[in-house]
Amino acid sequence: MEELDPVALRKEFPLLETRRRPDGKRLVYLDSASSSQRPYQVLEAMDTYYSTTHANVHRGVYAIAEEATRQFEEARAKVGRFVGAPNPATEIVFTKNATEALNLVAHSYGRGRLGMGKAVLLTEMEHHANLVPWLMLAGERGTELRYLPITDSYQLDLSDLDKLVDGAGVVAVSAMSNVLGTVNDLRPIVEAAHAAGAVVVVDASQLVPHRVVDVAAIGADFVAFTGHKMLGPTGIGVLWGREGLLEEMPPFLGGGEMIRDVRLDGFTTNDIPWKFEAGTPPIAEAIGLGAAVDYLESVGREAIAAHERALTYQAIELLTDRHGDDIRIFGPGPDDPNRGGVISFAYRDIHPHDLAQVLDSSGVCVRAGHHCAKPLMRRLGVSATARASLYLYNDEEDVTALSDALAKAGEFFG
Amino acid sequence: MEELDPVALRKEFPLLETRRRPDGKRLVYLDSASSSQRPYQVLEAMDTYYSTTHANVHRGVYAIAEEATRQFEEARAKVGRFVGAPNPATEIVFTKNATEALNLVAHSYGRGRLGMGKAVLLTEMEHHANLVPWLMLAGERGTELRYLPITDSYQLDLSDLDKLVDGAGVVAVSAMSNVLGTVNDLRPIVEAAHAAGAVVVVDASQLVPHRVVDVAAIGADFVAFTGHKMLGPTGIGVLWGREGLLEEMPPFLGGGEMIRDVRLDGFTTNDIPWKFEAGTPPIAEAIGLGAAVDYLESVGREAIAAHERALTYQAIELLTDRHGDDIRIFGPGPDDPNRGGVISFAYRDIHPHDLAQVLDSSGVCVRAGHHCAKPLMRRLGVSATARASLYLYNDEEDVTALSDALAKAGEFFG
Amino acid sequence: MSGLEDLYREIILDHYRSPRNRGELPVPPAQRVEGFNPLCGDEVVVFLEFADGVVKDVKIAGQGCSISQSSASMMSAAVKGKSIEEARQLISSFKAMMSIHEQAIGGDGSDGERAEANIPPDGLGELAALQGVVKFPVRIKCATLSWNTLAQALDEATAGVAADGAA
Amino acid sequence: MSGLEDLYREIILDHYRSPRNRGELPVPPAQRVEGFNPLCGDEVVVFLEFADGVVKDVKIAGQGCSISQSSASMMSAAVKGKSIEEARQLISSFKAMMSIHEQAIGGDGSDGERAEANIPPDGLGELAALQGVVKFPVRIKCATLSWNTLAQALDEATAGVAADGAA
Ligand SMILES: Cc1ncc(COP(=O)(O)O)c(C=O)c1O
Ligand SMILES: Cc1ncc(COP(=O)(O)O)c(C=O)c1O
Ligand code: FES
Ligand code: FES
Repeated sequence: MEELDPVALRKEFPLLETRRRPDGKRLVYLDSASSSQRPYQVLEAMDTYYSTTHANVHRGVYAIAEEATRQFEEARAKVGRFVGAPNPATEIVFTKNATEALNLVAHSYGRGRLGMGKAVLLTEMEHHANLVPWLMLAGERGTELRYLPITDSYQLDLSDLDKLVDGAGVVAVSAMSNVLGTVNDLRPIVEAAHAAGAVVVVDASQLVPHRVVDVAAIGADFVAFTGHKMLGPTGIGVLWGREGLLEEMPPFLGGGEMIRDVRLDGFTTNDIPWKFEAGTPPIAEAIGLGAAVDYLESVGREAIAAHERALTYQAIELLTDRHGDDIRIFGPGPDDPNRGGVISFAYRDIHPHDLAQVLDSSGVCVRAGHHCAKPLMRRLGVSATARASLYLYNDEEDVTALSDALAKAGEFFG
Repeated sequence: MEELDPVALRKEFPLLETRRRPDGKRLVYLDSASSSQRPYQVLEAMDTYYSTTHANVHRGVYAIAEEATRQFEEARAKVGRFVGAPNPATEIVFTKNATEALNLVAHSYGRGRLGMGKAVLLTEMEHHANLVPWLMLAGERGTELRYLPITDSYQLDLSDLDKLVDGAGVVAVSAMSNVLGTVNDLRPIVEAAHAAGAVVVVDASQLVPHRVVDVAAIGADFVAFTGHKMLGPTGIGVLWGREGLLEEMPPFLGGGEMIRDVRLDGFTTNDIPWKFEAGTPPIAEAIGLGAAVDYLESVGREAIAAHERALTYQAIELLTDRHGDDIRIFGPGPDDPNRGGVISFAYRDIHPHDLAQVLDSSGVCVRAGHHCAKPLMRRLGVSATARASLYLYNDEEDVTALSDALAKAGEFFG
Repeated sequence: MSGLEDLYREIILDHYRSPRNRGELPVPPAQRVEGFNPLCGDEVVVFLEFADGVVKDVKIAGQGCSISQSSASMMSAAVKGKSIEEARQLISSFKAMMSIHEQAIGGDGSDGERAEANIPPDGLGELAALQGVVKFPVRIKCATLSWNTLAQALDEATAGVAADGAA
Repeated sequence: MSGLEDLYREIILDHYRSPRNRGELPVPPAQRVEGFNPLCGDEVVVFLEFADGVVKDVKIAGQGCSISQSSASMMSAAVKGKSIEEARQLISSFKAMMSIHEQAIGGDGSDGERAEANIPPDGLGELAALQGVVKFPVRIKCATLSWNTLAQALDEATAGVAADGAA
């Protein structure tokens, strides 16, 4: 495995290469957990598609419509293979984002298949995308929601797993927290869930961009992720689901493409995956996501993971060494080899939004807020955190810039 | 009003300008009703956004996140003004396509507000996008669906309107048929619906790209349309809704951005329009759609409508003059000034798919099939039609090419 | 009209213009199975009569494009008088010839293996004329429509006898 | 740290470090109204006591960023002793100064008119220091949080008396 070279990679990312602060410094982009940047290869793939091949997909018999359909379906298969889908052509549903993918499961599987009395087991570290759809279901159907708590070392507390999973019909859990950086060990959860007869829904929005994810190896039943966090365009998300489950589920949104036949008094549904893709799909976006997948594979997913691991370790060490008690990191320590490159923190008593604002004036982009995980914020006893997150194009220089900017912010607020 | 020059305009559409058939002829693209092509200005707007400004919108305090948010919300306001929304900033909801927009209404308004016994009035000419969501509701809630029939001259038959609307809670109707080209007179329908206490949902997917649409003037309560048919990107659709209605409606999809607060046992919703935009929205797509709107306005919407009217007239005249009884057009005659540039037809007894295939070999792209309007096909007594559709970049040369290609196809199948 | 000749070979147009075995058979003794192409809404109806494990008679009804009609016509000519086993063999040779790209355009995705293009169409006789369809992915469903319907009919027939192999 | 001085003027940092009128008032006679910034989850609590149509006392509780805290502190100093009418006047001057862009970042969108940038902050005194916030649209909600809460409190107070103008 070759080490990757972030300085060279950055040259392929137009925003990172060209965007400058008013003072001429290059941007230090540390918000990829919120949305990544994208290399020119992805933009080019979409432009080329629009400029040479665009037509609506499916059904068109003229040449560019056939070509568009082929490229769209090839992107599907590519994304499927990327996450180890046993049946890439049928098990990958394109949605508009991870949120829609999780709503699809909650709606189509949850509403239909959660019999009376069946509970949903979630965790305290879920993103709103994997909470609110279930809260909506609970509001409508009275479904009981349960939560795996987290320990004081920011890991899922599995000590009551067997009890909590008993009577659950769905276990919906994040593969990696977008706040803590914790990467959850899904194996015991999947085993317990399946033993209890529950299906497992994994929110892998943070994991798929950064680690090799193999849905078959995880053993889950549904896995959701999103394009814009993995170098792809906005406007596209992905749901992988087991073929047998997808086949049995009722449709989600209704319209063109998802039907086989429509009469004035009823309709029948198309085969999977199209059954779940109502209307014109995000065609250019699927092709862009396919190009992002190609790019990630050409750089090397193991190399990306290794780079991020090393950089995360360095970053945490540097920040704690230099800033001592001024900084408090919410997440596993640097020595946790599974930890992802998401670093949430508090700096002195400076409000995270003030901190992010001041860091921005040093050209350092970090996110501040509740990161769409308000229940987790409450659990941590804060209303918001600042969060720096790392990706393949970040390097030690970025981490040093963050650390320097923190010191300046400390001076500024005195 | 200046006349527009399609030859000059085509130079701004990369696909139309560069795409060639194997034999070197330029492509005759007559499938804009399915999906339009897009000018380089739209592609550039998205590339520029991705290359200089991309970050996730809302909440980010650093400069590019603020800029991204501003551009995204400006696109919303621009699209709102384009269709005459009284409150562009709050009444425009971005969805992934028109289909999602219509599902949103059926789900959030329909499920919550259609009391027992309230019916939904549709028409026989609806696209599946405005049928299946209501069929799903009917399947779930037993809601009665009624249909305005069409006359033998391809117009809505309003003779029983008062009877049909009586007891309806929703009237959902297409502004322009994607099969017939019929532009419906919405005024009597809106009046009757409002008199009966029903809200009016207009599927304007085919009208917004081609005519000046003013939602306030129409007097409807919801209007849906889609980006990729109006020179915009794939992956984005629009729902306009009356502020008061949107405010009262429950949310649709759940997740980030649409909430105000989330607890483990419940949540409260954000203000409109964000209440209906769960998860990361189609940011680049919204900006691309904004650029499409700018483009349409710079060409001139009246000029586009006039050009299409004239060309539609020419096309129908040419086809019927030359092909006589060989061609049968399903739709209003050329003298109907409201008619849109969608021309569905049968040619001899050649199956529409064979026809489209043979036309393609002459470089003429037309769609063949049921056009996601199967009930209408049954009403017309066919299983499919061939369909040529016109837009600002089409001209007489295209129409002649279609006519010539039809003659060749006739020879081919003997 | 470049490329078109690959799709619409003369023999295809001939079967389209003069379809063989067009009509219906009395049910029973014949079996009636419908096939539906969701991409276009066309429908083919296959009538099959068996005797001693052999396809004694076959008729085709329904409507569709030239590809589906000619494929059904050739299929009917090819299976008439064949044993169930031979008919199955023919189906799999035909589907192997067609299978490239099928998954990519809206099919049922259940074909499993993908064949290479230009598989030598051994033993397919005039059916080999349909090989050109592979270059037009959207039309593959047209060509395979009657064959999938035939397969279903054979499955049902065998299930009736041996209670196995139901689709 | 270019640009920052526009946002964090010295007087703002001063109010942030030493907030005026921090605390609570007994309810009743005081009125207690909470404001919530959905963009960040911060909350401000305004306690108001009226006497003869005048703001007799005001206290601020809750937590938030430096902008929201200093804005609340300045607001409390500015409205203390003012008549309800004068307080309303102040709110609309302040919101006019802030209103540019407010709709564009996730607000309640109910402000109606949009003011031009650089409205002369007449009669706002030291509050004019907050004008720089307008260049940082996401932070406008921070600056207006306590003011929207004050407006709500005034509305409730007047509604209690005259049963009109409830928010
Ligand atoms: C009349 C009409 N309504 C709705 C739609 C659906 O649009 P989309 O597929 O973009 O959701 C279309 C286009 O396919 C249409 O023509
Ligand atoms: C863990 C997690 N799940 C889900 C999401 C939602 O992704 P999207 O907004 O693209 O739907 C995010 C990102 O915001 C996330 O971090
Ligand atoms: S187009 Fe329907 S079977 Fe060929
Ligand atoms: S960031 Fe919360 S009020 Fe300013």
